[in-house]
Order: sequence, then C-alpha cells, then structure tokens
Amino acid sequence: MNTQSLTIDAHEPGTPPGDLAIWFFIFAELLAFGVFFGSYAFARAHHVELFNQSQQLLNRASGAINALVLITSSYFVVRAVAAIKQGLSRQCANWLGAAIALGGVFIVIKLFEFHAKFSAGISLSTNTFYMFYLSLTIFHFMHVILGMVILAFVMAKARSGGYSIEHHTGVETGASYWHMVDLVWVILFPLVYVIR
Amino acid sequence: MSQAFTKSMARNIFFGGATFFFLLLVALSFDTMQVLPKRDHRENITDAVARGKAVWEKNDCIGCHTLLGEGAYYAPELGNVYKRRGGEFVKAWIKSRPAEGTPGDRRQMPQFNLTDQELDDMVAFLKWTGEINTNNWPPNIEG
Amino acid sequence: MNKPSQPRFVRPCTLIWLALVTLTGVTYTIGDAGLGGRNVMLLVLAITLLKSQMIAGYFMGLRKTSLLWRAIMGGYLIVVGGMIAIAYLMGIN
Amino acid sequence: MQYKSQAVAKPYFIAAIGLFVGQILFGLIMGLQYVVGDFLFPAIPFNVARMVHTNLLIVWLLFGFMGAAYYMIPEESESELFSPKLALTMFWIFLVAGALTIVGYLTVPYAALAKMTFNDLWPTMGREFLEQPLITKLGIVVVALAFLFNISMTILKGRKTSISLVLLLGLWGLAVFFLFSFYNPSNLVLDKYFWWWTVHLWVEGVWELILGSLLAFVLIKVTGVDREIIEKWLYMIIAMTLITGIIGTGHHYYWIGTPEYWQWFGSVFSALEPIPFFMMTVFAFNMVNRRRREHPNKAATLWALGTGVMAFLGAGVWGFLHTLAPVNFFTHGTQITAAHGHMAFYGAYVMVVLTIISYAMPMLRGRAANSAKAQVMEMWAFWIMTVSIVFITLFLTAAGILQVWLQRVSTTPMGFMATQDQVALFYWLREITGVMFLVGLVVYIASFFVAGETKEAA
Repeated sequence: MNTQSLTIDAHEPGTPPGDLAIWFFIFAELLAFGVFFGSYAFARAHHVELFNQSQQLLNRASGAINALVLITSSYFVVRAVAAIKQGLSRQCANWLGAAIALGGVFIVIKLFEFHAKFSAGISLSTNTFYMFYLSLTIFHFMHVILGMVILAFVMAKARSGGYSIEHHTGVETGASYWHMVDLVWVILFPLVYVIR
Repeated sequence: MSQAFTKSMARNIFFGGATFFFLLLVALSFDTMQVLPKRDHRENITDAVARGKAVWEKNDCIGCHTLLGEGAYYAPELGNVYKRRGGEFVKAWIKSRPAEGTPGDRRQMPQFNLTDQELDDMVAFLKWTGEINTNNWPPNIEG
Repeated sequence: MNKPSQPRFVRPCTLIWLALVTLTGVTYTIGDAGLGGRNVMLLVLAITLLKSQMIAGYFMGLRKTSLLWRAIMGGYLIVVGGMIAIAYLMGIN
Repeated sequence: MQYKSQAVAKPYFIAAIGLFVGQILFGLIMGLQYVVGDFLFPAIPFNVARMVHTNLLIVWLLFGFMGAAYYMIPEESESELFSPKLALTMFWIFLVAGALTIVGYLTVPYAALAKMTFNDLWPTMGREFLEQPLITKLGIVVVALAFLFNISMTILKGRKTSISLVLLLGLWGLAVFFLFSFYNPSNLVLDKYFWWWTVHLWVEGVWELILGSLLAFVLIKVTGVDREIIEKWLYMIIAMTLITGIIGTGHHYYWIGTPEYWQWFGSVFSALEPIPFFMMTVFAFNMVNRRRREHPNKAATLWALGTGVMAFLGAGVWGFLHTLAPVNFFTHGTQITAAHGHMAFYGAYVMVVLTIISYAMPMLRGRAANSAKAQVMEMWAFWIMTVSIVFITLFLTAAGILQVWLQRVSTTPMGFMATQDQVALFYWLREITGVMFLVGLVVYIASFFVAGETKEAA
C-alpha cells in the first residue's frame, strides 16, 4: 500500500476542509458535548419541575444574543475563507479579526451572565439544573476562548502573508473548529434556555 | 504543500487538548475545595480523629479493608463500620485477635497490639469517616 | 468546486446567515412566550436540527464532502436530537 | 544495537523480569489466602502480601520503563547516552532500595517499619500503593530525577523525535505527579482526592504517554512504516487519552465525599476513555498490515498487537463496565474493581514492557532476533499468560457480580464475610488460573535460555 497517500499535495476531494486531524478532534468534542446534552435531557426527565422552574430564572435574552453573535462570527469566518481562496490575505485577516472581536463580545456577555448567577450564590452544587447549566456553559465558554486563540494565530499568519490561493489549509482548519464552537451553542441554547 | 493530515496539527491538538483539560480539572478541583467543608465536616476533625487516621495508616489497614470503597477487597468495608457495629464492638474485635491466628479457612486479622488510647483514636476516626457525605454510598449497611 | 471569480449579488452563505438569524429569533420568541409542551418542543428541536445542518453543510463545508462525512454529522445530529426528544417524552409521563 | 550505551538497558530488563516473578508469587499467596485464610499466617498476613504484590508491580514496571528509555533514547537521538555510568549507579541504588523496602515489609511489622523510618515526622505511609517508607519515596524521587536528567541531556544533545518527546513528557509527568504522594492531610477526603492525582493521573494519564511511545517505537522498528505516519497516530492517540482521561479522574470522585457533579463529569468523560484504547488497537493492526519489511522478530510483533487488544479489553471495556456512576454505586470496591485492575495492568503496562523487552533483549544480546525455537516458546508464553489473565478476569468478574448481587442489590443483603463464602468457588478457579499464569511466566523465562545462539548476529 502506498504510505504516501496521506501526504498529497492538493486537497483530497470528498474530505472536509482543513486538516483531517482537526476533524477527528471536532468529532471527539462533539461526542463529549453530545453525551452531556443527552445527560442533561435524561436528568431533566427525572426533575421536570425543578428544571422548568430554574430555567425561568435564566437570562434568555443574553443567551439568544450570544447565539446571534456566534452565528455572525461564524459567517465572518466563512468570508475569511472565501477571501483567502481569492488570495486576498488582508481581507482574510480582517474578517478573522471581526470574528475574534465577536468572540470577545460573546465572552463579555457570558461573563455578565455568570457574574449575575455567582453573585446570586449559585454554584455547581446548587441543584442538578444549575450543575448542568454551569458545566455546559463554562465548558463551552472555554471552547470559545480556545477557538479565539486558534483564530488569532491564523489571523496573525494571514496578516503576514502566510497563506495563499494554493496553500490555506490552516485557515480552513481554524474555521472548521470555530464553526464547531458555533454549532454547539446552536444546540445548547434551545436545549437549556428554551425547551420546557 | 498542503497535507490532508499533518503531524504538526496532531501535535497541536495534543498539547492544546491536554492543557485545556488539565485547566478544566484544576478549575473543577478549585470548586470542589470550596464545597468540601460542607461535606466532610472538617470542624469535627479533632486531635483524636487525626491520631486515629495515623493509627489506621501505621498498621496498613487499607491492605485488607476498604474505606469508602477504596483499598483491598479482602475484608469488610469500614467507612460505615461505626454505624454497623458501634465503637465498643470495633475496639473489642481489634483487641481480641489471637496473635497466632485461628486455624482453619477463615480469613485472619493480625493482632496489632494497640493501646487503649490508640483504640479510642481509631474509633474516633472511623466515627468521623462515617459522617462524611458520600452521596449515600454504600447502598446498604453491609457496605 | 471553487469558482472564485464568479460575481454574485448575494452569496449563498449570506442567505444561510440570514436564515440562521431568523430561526434564532423564532426560537427566542417561543422561549420568551413561555410556550412548552410536546409539539412546541418538537418544533424547537426541528428548527435546531435545521440550523445545525445548515452550519455543518454550508459553513463547515460538509455539503461538498463524501457521503461518509455527511452521514457521520447527520447521524450525530439525529442521535442527539433523538435523545433529547425521547428524554423529553419520558419526562411527560 | 547501534549504540554502546544502550547496553545499560539490559540489567534494568533483567531486574524487571525478576521482580515480575516475585510479584506473581505473592499474588498466588494472596489468592490462596482468599480461600485458605490461615495460609502463612501470621508470618505473612494478607496486607503484607498485597503490599509486596502491588509494590513489586509498580517497581518492576518502572524498571521496565527506565530500561526502555535507556534503550530507545540513544537510538532516537542518534547519540550515546549522556552518562551510562550514572544510569548503572542509579540501577543499583534503585534495586537495593527496592529490595530493602520489600525486606522491611516482610521482616518487621508495618507499624514497626513506620517507626523505624520516622513516619511520625512526615506521615506518608499506609495508603494504598503508596505504602513505601518516606525514605524510599525520597529515594524514588532522587532516582527519577537522575534518570530524567540523564535522558533529557541525551535528547538535548541529539536528534529530537516526537517519540522521544512524548516519552520524556510521560516520564516527567510520572515524576511530577508522584509528588502528590508526599501530601497526606489528616482530612481523609482531601487525602483521597489528591491521592488520585498520583494514582489516576499516572495510570490513566502520563503512563499512557509512555505506553504510546514504547509501542510506536517498536512498531516503527518491526514494520518499517514511515515514521511520520506512526508519530501522527501517536499524537492523536495520546491527545484522546488526555482529553478523556484527565477529567475521567472524576470516576473516582463519586463516593468519597466529593460533590455530586463529579458523577456527571466522571461518567461522561470516562465513558469516552475506551476511544484512545480502541484507536491503539486499530493503530497496531493497521501498521502491521502495512508493514514494509518482514522483521525476523515475530514474537515482538505479537506482543505489540497483544498490547493493543488487551489494553482495549482490560482498560477500555472492563473499565467502561463499571465506570458509569449508577453502576459504580453498586460495584465500587468489589471484585469487579479487582477484575478490571488485573486485566488493565496486564494488558496495558505489563504487555508493553514485555513488548519492548522482546524487541530489545535479542539486540542487547547481539542478534536481530532469537532463534525460531526460542520465539515459538516465547509465543507460547504469550498465549498462556494472556489466556490466564483473561480467565482470572472472568472469574473475578463472576465473583464480583455475585458479590454485588448478594451483598448490595438483594433486598435482604448478606454480610461481607458471608458473601465471600458464597463466591469461594470463583476464588479457587482464579487461583488455579493464577498457577497457569505462573507456568506461562516460567516458559517465558525459559525462552531466554533456549537455543539462543542459532540465529544470525545483528
């Protein structure tokens, strides 16, 4: 068997954009979140009243705004990839910068939300609902930070002209990860904030 | 040359992932440390309890027994022995083990030659251990 | 696959973005109205899966990949959505 | 053998196998004491036998890891060892300190040993697996630091490969997390909490980095597959290991006084822990199937494949069996745990050390591989030991299920000792399979002495 087949020059048709390794990681992460979502749902089945009551006390508006922020940020990243495919390094870096800035907005809104909860004396041990709410959102929060770090590296390299029409796997890799972070919130928001 | 699956990406994921999850462990541990005082009742750790733990360790009790389910599985669980048997029974039992053992297939417990003080300390330790909030483990009094 | 030079008035990804924003608004409105129950849950879940599929297909680019990749992502979304739905229905009884 | 200094690995490997024999003998003593309670009492009480059994295991695996590092690192760095003399000195210090500790366990009561070694000044003894006197623990730290210094310096002056980087990370992690064994507060909950930072973060964390790099090294050698590909796999496997395993620590925090949320974190992440082991199995078979050369050492290849499979079964499947909190509520601290422990340690760590020994020992004795006769014998030993451990695990699992049923699930729960009497049959069966394991080990050792001369020199 040809062992060189994994190191081909162009992007292999049929495989997702970016480095294949990141996709293993993305699916591993989605699996972890998926198990957590399932756990939340089944724990809720045992404590429907508690979950419905506690859910009412969440700041649904900030959750929804954050969903819009991440979706828009993801859209900017799509534009960044489109830009580098035309060889427009500067535009690519600018779009990425905008995406990172929106990531920052997400962080700030989330911090306000956490601050409100913590100062109300809520912690992981308050009840099962808050255990899940805090675990899921903090776990996701850390992913947003990680995603921003990744995008920042990609942006810096794009700005210094490190990518081109032919060689931009790095941009696609970072983009794919960021979309995963977005995807998780798109599921998390209705599950934790809305469904009752 | 762009590659579909690069070693450097795999390496970055390893370092990033390891750091990320270790930080998460530290964060969760930090929260646990805040919550623990309510669950372990550390205000009840008297000198006797602390000495009792030392007696427990110096005689390698964990080499046969379990304590909160951890240890060897050769002899009964002792996390709830205070509730199961009471302090006096525990003391009498430890004291009465024959040094040469009892012939037969029954599992043997050594004679540890504990002083009365050490016995009292041990019981204080086991009593305190029995009051830890273990999320209702063990399932029943038999441990 | 890549047709960078083709100028379009509105890019497909922009339309997807608009759809995602609209659907998020719908979800929020449902939540804000305090609606609940089995049918509402199924509607919200359907919207969520539709959004997820849009992100996976158009943003992440899985739309243009082989069946295997799309099946993994599609299967994941179905399993997660299914678990949520089943657990919700268990909670009603 | 390409570098002269690789020879220091030999005494490490020999000591490892010697201590392995001791571990199995004490295992058999304990196994018998399970059913014949007064066997060797009061000369060797159960707790002493167990201490010797588990500590010998840890020490011989450490000897194996160090030997492996001394063998691999010169070849990976393409340079002689920084100081072979230091390596040999540390070998004798570690061996003598280890032997003295075991002698101490066996000749004086544990409490007297604690007193003799000034345990009162800084109590660290009497906790599972960390029973060593303070002086031995400090000795381990010194030996580990000298070892790490030696290895790190060798890597620094030579070629830096991913395999040696991962091995080095694993070994440094091993040393760093051992430091938690010096922390022993009088609060039992805190004690247990950080005790796991040594125990869990060793066996389900940094040791797996060592495991991965040893396996990767041997696979490169016996299959001739491109290093880039093997190292990519290595990184992905250990990434998954740490991603799942670090928070997986939570599966020890269900019932020891720690908050309830650990039941969720522990269950979710440790349920994913089989993934890296599964990847490891796929990896091993994949690389062997794509091999680009026929290495004469078939036995080493068999050990490498066996490690993948048995680690997945023992650590992955048997771990998953009782890792979910609702299940663990009933199985915690029963023979189920013992079953998992036996197969996981054998499948992951015993087998990977035997893999590297199987590959390196012939080289160290001046030939590419042992004679066909010796290899056949070694493979017999592989199958006897592996099948034995599978049956030991199955019997312990059966005993555990029965124990859980009678003592925990039943509406009229039986007492511990009464339950143990009910499952005695399985302990007898376990002891018999244990003897079979010993036979396998004897065959294994014999394979070193059988017609070793007939094969070509390297």
